[in-house]
Amino acid sequence: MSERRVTFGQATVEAMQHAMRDDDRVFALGEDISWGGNFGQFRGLAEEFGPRRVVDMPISEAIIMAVAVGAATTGLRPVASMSFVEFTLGAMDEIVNQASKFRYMFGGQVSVPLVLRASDGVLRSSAAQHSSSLEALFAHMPGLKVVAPSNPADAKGLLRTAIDDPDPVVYLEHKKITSRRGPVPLEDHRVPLGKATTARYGSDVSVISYSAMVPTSLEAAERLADQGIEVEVVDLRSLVPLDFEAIAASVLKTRRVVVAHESWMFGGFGAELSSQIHEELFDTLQAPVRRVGAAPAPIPFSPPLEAAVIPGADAVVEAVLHTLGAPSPI
Amino acid sequence: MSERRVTFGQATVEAMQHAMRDDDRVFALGEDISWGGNFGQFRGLAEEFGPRRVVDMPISEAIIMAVAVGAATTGLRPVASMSFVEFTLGAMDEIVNQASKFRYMFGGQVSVPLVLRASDGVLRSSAAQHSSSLEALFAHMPGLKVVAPSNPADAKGLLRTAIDDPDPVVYLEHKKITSRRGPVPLEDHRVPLGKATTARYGSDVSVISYSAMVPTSLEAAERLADQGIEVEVVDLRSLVPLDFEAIAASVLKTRRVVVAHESWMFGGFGAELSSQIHEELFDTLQAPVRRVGAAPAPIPFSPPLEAAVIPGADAVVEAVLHTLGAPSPI
Amino acid sequence: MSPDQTAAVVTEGTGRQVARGFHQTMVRIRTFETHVERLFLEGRLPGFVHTYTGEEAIATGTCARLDAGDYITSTHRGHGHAIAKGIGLKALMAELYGKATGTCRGRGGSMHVADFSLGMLGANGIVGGGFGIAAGAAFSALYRSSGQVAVCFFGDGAINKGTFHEALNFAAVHRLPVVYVCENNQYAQFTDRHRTTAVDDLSVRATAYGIPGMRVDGNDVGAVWTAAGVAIDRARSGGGPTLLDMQTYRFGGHYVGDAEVYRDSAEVNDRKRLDPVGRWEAGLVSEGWATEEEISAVWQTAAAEVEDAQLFAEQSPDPDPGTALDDVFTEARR
Amino acid sequence: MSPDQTAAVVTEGTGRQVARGFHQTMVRIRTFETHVERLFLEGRLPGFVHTYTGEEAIATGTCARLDAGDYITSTHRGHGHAIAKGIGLKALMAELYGKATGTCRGRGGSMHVADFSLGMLGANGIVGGGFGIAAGAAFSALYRSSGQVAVCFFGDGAINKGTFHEALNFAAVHRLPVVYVCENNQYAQFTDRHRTTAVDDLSVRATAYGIPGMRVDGNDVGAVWTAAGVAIDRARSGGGPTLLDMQTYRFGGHYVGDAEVYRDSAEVNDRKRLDPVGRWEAGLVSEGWATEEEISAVWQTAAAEVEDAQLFAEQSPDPDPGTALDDVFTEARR
Ligand SMILES: Cc1ncc(C[n+]2csc(CCOP(=O)(O)OP(=O)(O)O)c2C)c(N)n1
Ligand SMILES: Cc1ncc(C[n+]2csc(CCOP(=O)(O)OP(=O)(O)O)c2C)c(N)n1
Ligand SMILES: [Mg+2]
Ligand SMILES: [Mg+2]
Repeated sequence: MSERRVTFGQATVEAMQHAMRDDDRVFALGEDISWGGNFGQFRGLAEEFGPRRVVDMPISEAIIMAVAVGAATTGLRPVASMSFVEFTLGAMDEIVNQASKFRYMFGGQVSVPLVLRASDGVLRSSAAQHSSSLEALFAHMPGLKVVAPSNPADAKGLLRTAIDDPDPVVYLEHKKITSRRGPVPLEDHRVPLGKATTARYGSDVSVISYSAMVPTSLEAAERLADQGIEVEVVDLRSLVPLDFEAIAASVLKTRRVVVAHESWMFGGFGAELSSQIHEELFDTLQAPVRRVGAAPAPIPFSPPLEAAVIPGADAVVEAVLHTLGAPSPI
Repeated sequence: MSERRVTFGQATVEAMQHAMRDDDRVFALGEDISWGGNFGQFRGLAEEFGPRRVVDMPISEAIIMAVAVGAATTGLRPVASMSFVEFTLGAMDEIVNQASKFRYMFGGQVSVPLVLRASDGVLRSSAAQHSSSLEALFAHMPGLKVVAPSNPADAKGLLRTAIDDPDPVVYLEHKKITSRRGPVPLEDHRVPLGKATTARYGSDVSVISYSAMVPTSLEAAERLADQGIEVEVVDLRSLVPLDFEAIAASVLKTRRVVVAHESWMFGGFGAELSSQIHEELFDTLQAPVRRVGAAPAPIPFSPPLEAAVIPGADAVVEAVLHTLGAPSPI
Repeated sequence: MSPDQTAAVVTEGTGRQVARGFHQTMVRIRTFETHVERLFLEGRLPGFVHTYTGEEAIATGTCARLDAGDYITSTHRGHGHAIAKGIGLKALMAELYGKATGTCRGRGGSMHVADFSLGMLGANGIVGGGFGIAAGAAFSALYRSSGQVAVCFFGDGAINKGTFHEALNFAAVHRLPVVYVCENNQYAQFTDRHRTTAVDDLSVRATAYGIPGMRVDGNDVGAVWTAAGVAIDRARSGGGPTLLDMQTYRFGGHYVGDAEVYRDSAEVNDRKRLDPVGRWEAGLVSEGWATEEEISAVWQTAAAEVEDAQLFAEQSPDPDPGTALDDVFTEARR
Repeated sequence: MSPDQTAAVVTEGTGRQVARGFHQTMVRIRTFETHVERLFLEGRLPGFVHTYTGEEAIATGTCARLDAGDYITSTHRGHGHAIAKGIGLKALMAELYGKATGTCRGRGGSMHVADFSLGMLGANGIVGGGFGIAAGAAFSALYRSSGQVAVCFFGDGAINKGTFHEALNFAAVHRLPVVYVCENNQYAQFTDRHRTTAVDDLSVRATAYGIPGMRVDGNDVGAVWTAAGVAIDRARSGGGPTLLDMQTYRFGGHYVGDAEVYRDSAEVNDRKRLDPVGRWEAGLVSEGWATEEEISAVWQTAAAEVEDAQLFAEQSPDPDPGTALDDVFTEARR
């Protein structure tokens, strides 16, 4: 397969192109998407596929999701853009009470093959209503699959697979990495849901992460390598289904674990990871699993405040050192 | 203080009466509440306080919460009824993007003294859209306080305190226990937010729980006592703020822990509890913390299926035995 | 009680057969609901149920205008829609019993009856849940050039949900083949609609979307049939959505067991005089399209069918608890 | 560019002073926004900003009708509302810089400017977020018999949010003292409103709630002042809500930096000829209510004030990172 370096956002466009060329049932709907979307995640699709398949929606988040549910259960494969992930809060009834429950509560007679794309995370002081990461909400809801790629190649491969998938998939694209470049296969490319990958090998401590926190963890790992500490970084890619086998394989090797995400630590997805690791690998662990996540506050606008709330590479370094019993550097 | 036995629902009515008599700023709004609400949680209030203070709202959940925010930030103290907790999903933008963030994102210039009352949990085969428990969603959101009483006296005392509180409080009342009776002080009565209580003393295993899972855990404890196992049941009452001191005190004694709730285990609030306990008390623990929660499926209608998804006393017994290293009885 | 009015059974485009068909459907719904009410009060049914008694003309007259491939979305009060769209009484009753033979294999119950193969996209426990789903189904029909139409049934209480507004605007912009049918039974749970809704004539809300709106006597199945026909034809031929405000009244409580403290029996009795079934029967007889004996026979047939359905449901097995986690996702099924 | 039309500055109930006051407010907003645009492009401001340039007449004419104790809710495009409701340029600018001296102590930024002590209940980053909050503030005013009125500013895109419908219905049922002012600038982000909205005249949506609705020339501050006056008086005197569709146009992009590929410069230039500031100035001069020199002086004063504000903001301290967790809840503050 030939690869080029393209941005994460462009990689998702390619996934859409492959899917839409292959299958006329696939269409996109969302606000302003024929103009490319707020982060270029839909760029060029309107030109290629026209307004029938790239549908600019009114500012009506609830109905964007409900239309997706109605279309998905009557033969189509919608990809619904929610733009900023906070806007999903205006469509939670449709996402949770409808999309996630339809298959089960109707006794398996119908599938809901839709993808919900949303941009999450902190980028450039967007303040409290445009900076959150809400994967913990989605992951808690049976019936939703949740993916959060960390790099352009996975962005392409996971989106392609999510569109193929018969069930509702919440596809989270972090704003900070949407413009980052990386090698991406030119061809149609699929990454299976529910399969983690090892972003860096190491034997001392496992850092379990996903989305934008993977590059941050890699940065921390580089810094720790200078101190002679070899960190293994596991990129979950999918939160639901969760590849616990991959986590366990790494933990069995390192016996020390940090789980890291940008969203709030309290009640975050890291708590699920930490709990499962403790439950399943208690005797293996040399130290309790350490969590890295945002401090419990809405995301502030001021850059120094934002940096104080959101975890960066420092926080990962500190957590790794903590699991090693080293005194905190701060 | 004189006590009588009244239902949980009636106890909440009393709390409303005390608050509304004391303070004209307190009013209630919600669908059909002048008729008492779906579970009698507002019974008699319309008769005493009239339509000015007991406001029957259109079926417009988003605006119920938004009106509460607008009223709370301009001098009133709304108590908003969301009826079934699933209906909050239609008002998540108002709850999370507005109510929870206002104080912080506006720099502390305003408080949002509102109470969101919602009935959660499983009662009598109400199926997927009327049986969930969503405390994990609320607890993850900085700026929301979350309480979930387990008995009528706490129901009264916590609601009273929640109404007094200057911040948004999500008050979760489990449908199964709303009609249960217990001793309740006749007088005005307050239970502080953020204070757990010990529902049963024991030295072998701590069961950390809240809401309807407390009576279930007590039932399990009785059964285990017959086997000579003494379980301590900690009733958190508040999830945010969380009384970790009380948890730690119990765990330091028993060194074995089960956390139990009715909502889905995966990504549930129990994961936060389990993580914190492992992080803080790793060396104390004789066994990993065991979680009890619903299996990952929307709640089914059929009674035998419902029972297969929702944890009961059996599940708590099994989990306790598991922490003791005993072979599972099932 | 004999009805106050006789419905005119002679309507353009119907005849004796069609008119008798309406009667049969209405009687089947009425009989099913009356029976279900008794079963619930006897403690035979899990959950809770909302019956359609008094509102039968709406589902009957509307669904009679739909093709088998057309879609409907339904509500918490969905048994009538299910029957009118063709779900068999056995599968319906079994679902109410939570049995493995129910339309949703016992997973859904009364509030989530569905049969997607019949275009019945589900009763829905979320008030207003159908607005956007119907729009989505209609969008899908247009996208696939399938010629299908979607009908969204909803209540007078649901009209105040934001989803009403979002869906009707979207449907109007895209001229979707969808019809919004308000079953205006004057109450939302315990609350008189006038206490929570700013306008009396709900069809004026069509103005906000530049689409046609019309008030209809929802207790006259012929009038329903006529109005629904116009709207459905318009939808199918590219004319876009319509809003119909169908006036009706529920004879029973909001749910079975409702003490009904919020309305007095004088009002209820008064409104019962406009019984859609009785009015239609009077019309059939006065037109000479059915005899009293034929009408009795319809009731007897329906009663037998409902009893059969009960027997079927009661003899059906519960779902296997071992399957409780099946069908959360598509691949996992044993 | 001189404007195509001259606005009639003589309006019932105003006079020279009031008319000149409008001018001053509009010029302060225009000058602030123009300056902010430059500061943003120079990379001095964090986040992103949406400017109000071209729409100044709406906030100016409307807020001139409000008392200090009255409420407004604002949008992502909130600087103009903030200024018109009395927020000082220093505190406003400092907030845009994220400084400790800002209206929200740097926590909010451009999209969350607020001053509750001035009845400015916040710019809001959620489109449609203000509909219900304004209704709640109006409910509160009625409950407290305070005589206050609330005005909700929102965009032509926001009108399709479900919250519009829920709020207007509720407000109409309770005859709340609230006015809904649509700043109809023809676009929602990059999308022409006609592509996503079923009706052209947005004021017809009032019909759905049985309340008055009116289309207004939103680039004529006198017309705004008149229409807002009628609506605010009605609200204050118990007549309930009003919906105003104020026609306007934003001169700049959706946000500063927007490439504006979705509209051509011919259109933009054409609409700029209806500049609300220029039209008003032409009116002032032709009426003899202001000389060219006086008008220049207003611009100079505003420019100096805005530069002062910039200086103030740049010299202000950042918030202390040690306070990052303060004010999540009310009690926790150091
Ligand atoms: C979103 C939501 N809010 C509230 C409810 C509770 N509820 C169930 S039925 C009902 C009344 C519905 O009234 P209407 O739409 O008129 O239908 P009807 O029952 O009269 O047929 C309410 C409030 C619900 N199920 N969903
Ligand atoms: C709920 C929500 N959906 C989408 C957005 C993204 N967004 C920000 S501004 C905007 C357009 C708003 O258009 P309009 O209401 O006309 O206001 P204008 O920008 O024209 O002043 C959109 C879609 C948002 N902030 N909130
Ligand atoms: Mg009704
Ligand atoms: Mg606009």
